[in-house]
Amino acid sequence: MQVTGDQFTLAAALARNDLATFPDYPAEIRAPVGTTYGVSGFQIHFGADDVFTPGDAPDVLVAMNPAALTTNLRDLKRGGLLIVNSDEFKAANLRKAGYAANPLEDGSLSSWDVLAIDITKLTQAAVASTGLSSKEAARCKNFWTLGLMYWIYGRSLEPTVRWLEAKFAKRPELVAANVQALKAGHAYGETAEISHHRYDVPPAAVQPGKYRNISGNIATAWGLLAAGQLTGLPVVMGAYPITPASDVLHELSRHKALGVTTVQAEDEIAAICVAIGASYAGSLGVTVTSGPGMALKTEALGLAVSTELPLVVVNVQRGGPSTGLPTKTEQADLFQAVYGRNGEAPICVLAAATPADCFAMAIEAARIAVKYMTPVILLTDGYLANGAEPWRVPDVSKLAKIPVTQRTEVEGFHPFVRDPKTLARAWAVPGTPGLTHRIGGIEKDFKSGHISYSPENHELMSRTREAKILGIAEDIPEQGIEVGADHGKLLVLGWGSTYGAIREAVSRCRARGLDVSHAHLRNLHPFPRNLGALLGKFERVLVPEMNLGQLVRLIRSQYLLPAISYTKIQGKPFKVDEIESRIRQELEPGDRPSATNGSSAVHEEP
Amino acid sequence: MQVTGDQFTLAAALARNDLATFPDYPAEIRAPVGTTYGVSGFQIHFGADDVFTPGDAPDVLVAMNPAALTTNLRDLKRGGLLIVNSDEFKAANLRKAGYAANPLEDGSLSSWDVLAIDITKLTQAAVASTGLSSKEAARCKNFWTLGLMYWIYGRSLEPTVRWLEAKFAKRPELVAANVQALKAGHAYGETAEISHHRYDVPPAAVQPGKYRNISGNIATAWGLLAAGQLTGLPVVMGAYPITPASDVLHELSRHKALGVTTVQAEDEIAAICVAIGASYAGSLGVTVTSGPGMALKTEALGLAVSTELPLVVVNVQRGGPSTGLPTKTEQADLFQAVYGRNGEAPICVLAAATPADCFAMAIEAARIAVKYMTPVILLTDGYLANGAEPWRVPDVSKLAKIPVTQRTEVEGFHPFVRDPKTLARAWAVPGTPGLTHRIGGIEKDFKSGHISYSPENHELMSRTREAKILGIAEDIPEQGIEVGADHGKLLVLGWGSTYGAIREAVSRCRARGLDVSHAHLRNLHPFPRNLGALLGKFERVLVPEMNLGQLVRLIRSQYLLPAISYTKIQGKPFKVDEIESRIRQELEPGDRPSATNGSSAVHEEP
Amino acid sequence: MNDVVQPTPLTRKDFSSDQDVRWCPGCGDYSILANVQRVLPELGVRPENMVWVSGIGCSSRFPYYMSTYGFHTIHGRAPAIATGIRAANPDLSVWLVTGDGDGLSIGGNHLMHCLRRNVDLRMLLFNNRIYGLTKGQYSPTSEAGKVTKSTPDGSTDYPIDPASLALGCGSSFVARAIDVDADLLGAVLRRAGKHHGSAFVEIYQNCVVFNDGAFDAFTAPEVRPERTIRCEHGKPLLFGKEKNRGLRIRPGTLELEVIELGKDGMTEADVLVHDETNAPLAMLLAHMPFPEFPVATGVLHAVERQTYDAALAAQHEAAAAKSGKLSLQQLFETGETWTV
Amino acid sequence: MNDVVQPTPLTRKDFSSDQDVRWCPGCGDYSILANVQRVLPELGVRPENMVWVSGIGCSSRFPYYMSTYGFHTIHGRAPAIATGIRAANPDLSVWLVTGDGDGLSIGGNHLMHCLRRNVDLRMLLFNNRIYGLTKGQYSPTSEAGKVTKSTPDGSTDYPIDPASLALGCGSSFVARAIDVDADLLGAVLRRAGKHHGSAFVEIYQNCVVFNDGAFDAFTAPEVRPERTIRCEHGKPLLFGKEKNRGLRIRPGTLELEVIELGKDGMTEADVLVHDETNAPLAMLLAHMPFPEFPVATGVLHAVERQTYDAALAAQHEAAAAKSGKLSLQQLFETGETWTV
Ligand SMILES: Cc1ncc(C[n+]2csc(CCOP(=O)(O)OP(=O)(O)O)c2C)c(N)n1
Ligand SMILES: Cc1ncc(C[n+]2csc(CCOP(=O)(O)OP(=O)(O)O)c2C)c(N)n1
Ligand code: SF4
Ligand code: SF4
Ligand SMILES: [Mg+2]
Ligand SMILES: [Mg+2]
Repeated sequence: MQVTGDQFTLAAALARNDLATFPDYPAEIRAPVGTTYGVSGFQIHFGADDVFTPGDAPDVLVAMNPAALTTNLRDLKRGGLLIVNSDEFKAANLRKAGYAANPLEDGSLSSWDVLAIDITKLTQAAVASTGLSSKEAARCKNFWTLGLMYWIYGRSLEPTVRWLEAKFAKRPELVAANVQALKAGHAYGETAEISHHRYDVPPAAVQPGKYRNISGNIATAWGLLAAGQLTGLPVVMGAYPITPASDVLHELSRHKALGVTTVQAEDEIAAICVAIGASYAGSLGVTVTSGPGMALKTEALGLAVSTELPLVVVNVQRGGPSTGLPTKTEQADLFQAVYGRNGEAPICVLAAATPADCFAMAIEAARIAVKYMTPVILLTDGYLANGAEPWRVPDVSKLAKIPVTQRTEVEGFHPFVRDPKTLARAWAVPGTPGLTHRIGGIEKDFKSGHISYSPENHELMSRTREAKILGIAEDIPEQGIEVGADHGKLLVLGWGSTYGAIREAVSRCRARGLDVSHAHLRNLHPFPRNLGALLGKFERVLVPEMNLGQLVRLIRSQYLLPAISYTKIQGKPFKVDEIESRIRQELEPGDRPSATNGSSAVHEEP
Repeated sequence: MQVTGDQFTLAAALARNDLATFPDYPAEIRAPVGTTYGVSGFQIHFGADDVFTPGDAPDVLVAMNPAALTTNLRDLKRGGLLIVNSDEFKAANLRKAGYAANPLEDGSLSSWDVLAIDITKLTQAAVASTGLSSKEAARCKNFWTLGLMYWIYGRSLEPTVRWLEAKFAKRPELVAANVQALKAGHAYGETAEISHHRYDVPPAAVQPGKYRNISGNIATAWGLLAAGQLTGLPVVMGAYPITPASDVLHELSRHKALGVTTVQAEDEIAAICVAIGASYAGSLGVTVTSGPGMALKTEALGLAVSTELPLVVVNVQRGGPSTGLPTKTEQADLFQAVYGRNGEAPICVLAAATPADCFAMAIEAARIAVKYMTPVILLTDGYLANGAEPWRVPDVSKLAKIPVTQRTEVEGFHPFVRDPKTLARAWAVPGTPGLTHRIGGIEKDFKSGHISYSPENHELMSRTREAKILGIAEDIPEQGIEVGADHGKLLVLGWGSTYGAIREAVSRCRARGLDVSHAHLRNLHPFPRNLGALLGKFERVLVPEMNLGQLVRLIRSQYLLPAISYTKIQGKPFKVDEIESRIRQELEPGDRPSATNGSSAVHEEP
Repeated sequence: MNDVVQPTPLTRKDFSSDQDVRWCPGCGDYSILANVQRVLPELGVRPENMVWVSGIGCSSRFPYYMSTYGFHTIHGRAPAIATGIRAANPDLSVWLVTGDGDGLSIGGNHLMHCLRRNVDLRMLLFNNRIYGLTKGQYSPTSEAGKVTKSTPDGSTDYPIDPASLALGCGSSFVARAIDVDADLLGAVLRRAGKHHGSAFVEIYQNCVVFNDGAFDAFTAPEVRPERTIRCEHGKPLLFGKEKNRGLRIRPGTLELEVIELGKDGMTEADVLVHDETNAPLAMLLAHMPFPEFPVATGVLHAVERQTYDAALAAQHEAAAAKSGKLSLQQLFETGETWTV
Repeated sequence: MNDVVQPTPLTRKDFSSDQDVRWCPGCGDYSILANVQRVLPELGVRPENMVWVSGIGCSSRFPYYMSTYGFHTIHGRAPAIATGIRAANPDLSVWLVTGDGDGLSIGGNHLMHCLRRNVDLRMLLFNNRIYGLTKGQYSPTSEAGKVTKSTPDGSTDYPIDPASLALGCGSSFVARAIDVDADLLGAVLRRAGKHHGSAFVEIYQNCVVFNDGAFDAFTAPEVRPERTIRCEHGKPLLFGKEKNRGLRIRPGTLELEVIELGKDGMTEADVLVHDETNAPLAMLLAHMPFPEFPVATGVLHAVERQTYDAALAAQHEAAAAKSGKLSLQQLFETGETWTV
């Protein structure tokens, strides 16, 4: 399913639609086909206008079996087109999916426009000439269906044919079969009486340039590659595989030629320690993980804070607590990033807003890390990691260089001598003559860098470490507004992957004439220097989050503002509808619509 | 030094003084004698009135060498008695301590009442008859000095003589020498002309009962022992040694006969896992650690939250971040306790206020853990751990029993079936017929306890876990006031080991007629149910903490109150003076005294 | 383990839970599960007195399929949690399932300390030489140079041999089995089930999706007799379809060599007799380079020595006897006290 | 290690920092420090090209006393941090100091994986069989039954032998030395300094405060010749003041035995010649029970094989050659793109 989803995405992209996708993997490696927990889904939203989310309620749903139908039907728009492979609606499959009766026959699908097609049989017939066994032939049914979808949306078959040729270069019989299936599905559209279902989605008006699709994990990896080039530092990634972060490791491990070293360590503790060691030795140390792995890095993060070494830590958040929901998304590691260490151990925390934004934020994390000699945590999540959107390929030569100073001057050196402005300590790399020194996790003397147990010195160093991190606020952009005015009745303040849903919901509400704006935080610690002032210009602040209310508490404690929390914790992104309803509930109090599907709970008082 | 301190403490206790002590260990195991970092200190405050702290500015300082003098002199009250061992004020020692000239000779000690005695020589003379070598003889000088102190305060020598006899039972020559030294020191007081230095400290008026001295770590260990008896559960402690927590392990390991099992694990992760395994198997699992070890337990804590198993985690906080200041105290792990995990992983957090309070709070932690099937974090710190105070020995038979339900009923069982009131899940212990089941860190179905990836179920379970912990607020005492009225101009809100200093400072200010009260939090998460209302009755709330402002942020975010932060982060407790000055600064704005010694910084805006 | 055998004989159904098994079709884990459920009833321990503990990985989902008590813990920590279970209740029969990543990568230290302490439990390590659940990265047992998602240019590590490592940790029981060899697996599980102390069992397990055929070179039925040697205590170390080849110590060295009966005058008398109590021999057997030597399977090493749990229990008894039941009240009143 | 020898010869002063040494008077760590500072100048690596990495413990304060680069990290993690240093800069000479708790308890897994990967560094494990810095709890090398603060009734664990464990992890260099035996320690450090790959050196170190005399039974000068045997490659394994005793393989077995020259017709020809490339021999030597056998010291095992760092470097070179320097821009533009 993921493969056909990718192909359809590409076709939409080549038709210059704006788009966003949301693949939904089952938790099992190869869960048995036909079970509800084995359903692999792929949602895509594309259009001629800006697209910010994979969409709440699709216009078209393709269900290849009863399990897929029962899992996804509730999302399909009333009256939308429902394509089902009727061959799969047999007793055994119906039972596995929990259907007492066949929904194709009992009238329960009457709210939708149902197109029940014997896709398996049609596919087998279409590829009969290739001599594949009937089981193998049936496997081409996804491409048959893709062909039909291409007909519905008027897409060209060419790129997919090319892709099949490359993919199965060594198995020409598979190329032939899948191409035949694709074409047969397309032809079916022509011949069957379904032309009332044809859509024309014209190209979106986007900034000129060269585009490609990119997922959050690849964007993160490429951002780290770019950071290496822009700083001129070799990148050393220590990592231990974990869902949904592993692809960042996989991608970086393919690019040794670009100056990256990847070490798959024995665990997450070793992984961050490898990165710390590498930074100590003068490289850009990075590590990537998710929830449980982040927990394990806690102690070593403290060492990086205490020794003031640059380090980029990417946390691709997933559902928690503990093992939680490894393949699902969540935003519940913010507190941990900002506060989750022993002792006063301040760290800079950033969050990416969209898949492509991961690229820019990875570079920004590296910039801050080397400039301030500090670990930086970059939060992404499972939704960003696997979701994809078009990305305008940058001109690498025009990306801003990141200046790095590694000290060589012997005069006046000690390891904790600081830049008076940034408060960053000197980065003196082993191998540099005249600068031999010792560092460690015990408190250091402000004036000499030697071990110190002095009470006053500990106070000075603790406050200096804090001041250094808070000072980053002067070096990051002021908080802007994504949509709407910079003052008014309601500000919806988001962070991370809720970007698209909030942006679309706010736009819709503004179209209804509501006085609402959207601001999106990329800097979670420290906050942008103008944030307090900005929030103060709104009567109310609403903070939607995929957790139980974390950013809202940071905002409340920092600005003493009665920010309102709106949370959803389902391992799934917000729907635009849910946020729209919540905004309207706030601004149209007479007429309180409730969130569609009744799926999201509201948590008002944090 | 620690031994003589303990003996002097005992003597004060036997004289029924109220008292508080503060041992200050060097960071090194056996730091070279004569260096400033090798100074081992012991401070005691005793009196006929209630004593809450080891005192800011002692009346008497005994300095056995120049390093001890330079390290501690600044604390000695002007005009106080300074006893020095003049034998040690030789060139080499003066140099090691950083003295350019001998302070006994250059007039720099003129603000104090100096008693310079050749203690080494007098001791050697006194024990000459025992035949010890002169080096061994010199080692008795601490007991000589103790004898002199006993004379000054009119204490009996008997208990110390008894202690020496027991301690050196196998080396009678050492008993003889030390007893002779003790008596010689005592006699010196009689004969030297120093009777203007004699003090008479009458007994304090305390509640009748049997008393003993107790340190925080022993009180914690004994509280855990008591919890075992009160619940009727075997106690299994998994621990890995770490300063300043190891003594809890040491103490428990001595009491197998009382039903305790201790496992010294290979690291802190294994230690908490041993405790989790033990709780799963039906025992009371406990683990004890400090900062870096706490960091390592993060992931496993999440498992205990997710599987809803009872667990007591004691964090004896020390200076951070990272290795930090292992032998010094701090309160900077509060954020970590409340917020420091991946995912939404709510945990109940308690804090002890005094050494003896560790006993009660350890029992309370166990009570909540087994009643709510949840991990509970008990925060103490290095100051409580090693400090001691008199403790009224409870009548064990009168301590409230803690009812524990381990399920045996098969009907209606699934592992996450909940008590409707507490929301605690059933504790079904392996070995129970009919209740076999599987649990783990993946999300569970609310209705069956099986693995569930359902979005709505995750929301329900996440909110249920949160509601369970927040519900504990109904089961803990309302927040009371330690000193002062329950409303007024200023409330000083403290937590943990700042208790004594705040209490004494508030009392002093009230004696000056200032409108100030003291409340002390033992429940950090959830807060007592009336806390918001109580805070609302004061015009201002001041929150002193030994960190950079953690409780204050929790209060601000929860109650949207502009609570004022007052922080000190020096690895040392607050002085009464510092808090008193800060209160007066708040309430006597015309006349702003600054904190003595200029040692504590103020951090107003968190 | 101290359970009295119950009157109604147990069957494999008594050990099967009602949960859908969610491994990939064809995964070697199925066969291991079936064999475990087949052998367990013979041990006479009732399901409610048995706990299956696991870490994280495909293999670690095992407990869900057993109708015993089960704890699916966190990655690598199962040995520590199992130690806690045994410390709390030494009457439970504790079984641990781990993978080559779970047990040897993140969990290597706990495994090592559990084995050296000789905690009384059975540890089954499903070695598929790959990370299955995270979709195919190399593991500590993957061959050097292994190309995987995280090592597109081949891994740069030298692999660990799990059985050798367990022997190096002083494990009191070390065995090897093969997922699809029911007879061998059953025999090994039976022995492990009866061992007192840490019983370490490495099971070669085929991951059809990410490392298919990893062990075919010696587990495929047609080559198995020639490419593996089953070690049985007191029996000569013979192998081959005709049992015509054997192992002996090359005279005057510390090395094993393969001899062929009837060749160079070799007879069965020249063949080494397996002695499972001989640790250095077990080490050599575990270490034999493949394919010059066959892969050693069966019980390589087994000795009985005091278990951690038994030692703890003994200390408890001694303490109780010695202190003459010092009460908590008495403890609180030891040392200096005073009455007001 | 790739450092060109500098014109001015180095002296021990070049390796001594100005920091006060803060171990207890009489601690074995002093002697180790002195010997390290004595031997290092001979290796020809300048202090600025050398990094000393440690964990936490008394022993781990070592880097502060060296005037090289130094990193006093966190408990047990030094091998992982050192791996990162080597991955970033394979030109640095990396030395690691750890203790029996730091390296074998909390850090056991990192030590194991570092050794099996053969990361090019030298690892000195100061084994005092106790936790020094935390004031005297038992460690993984403490004898069974050890009474300490945390085990008032005696420990219930079986101890680990560090050298055996290192061999079990496939370490390419394993040696043993004694804090106060300057000649032995110097020789071992010299060899370790020149080894390519993970060089593991266990040093018996006396903790005067919490475990005084732990090794007296074989390290005290008067018993040392009879109670230890110094292993030197190519030399017969002889010991005793008169070098009249030796080791041989008991014929037909996998065991060592002590023989006396001149007794039962034994001559030096019967004595086993040490072969440091023979891993099973090293294992037997490391394992010899005391006091029936002497304690083996010196270089027990040493082989050269590709290091982790070299393998990484080779992959980098190959990648650069193969990809023909694919630029970042080109990477971004691979696959399907479209222009608007
Ligand atoms: C702390 C932590 N790190 C990483 C992961 C991700 N993870 C889950 S299973 C696994 C490895 C699985 O390999 P193995 O133990 O060999 O088991 P298999 O799936 O092959 O049976 C990893 C890395 C995790 N769940 N938790
Ligand atoms: C995470 C963590 N856990 C525990 C400690 C406390 N700790 C410091 S050193 C040490 C053990 C020291 O023993 P060893 O490694 O043998 O070194 P030695 O002091 O004997 O040289 C321990 C447990 C710590 N610093 N950090
Ligand atoms: S991924 Fe491999 S190990 Fe995991 S279930 Fe599938 S076949 Fe088995
Ligand atoms: S405690 Fe022991 S190991 Fe530590 S410095 Fe003192 S003597 Fe050395
Ligand atoms: Mg595996
Ligand atoms: Mg040690």
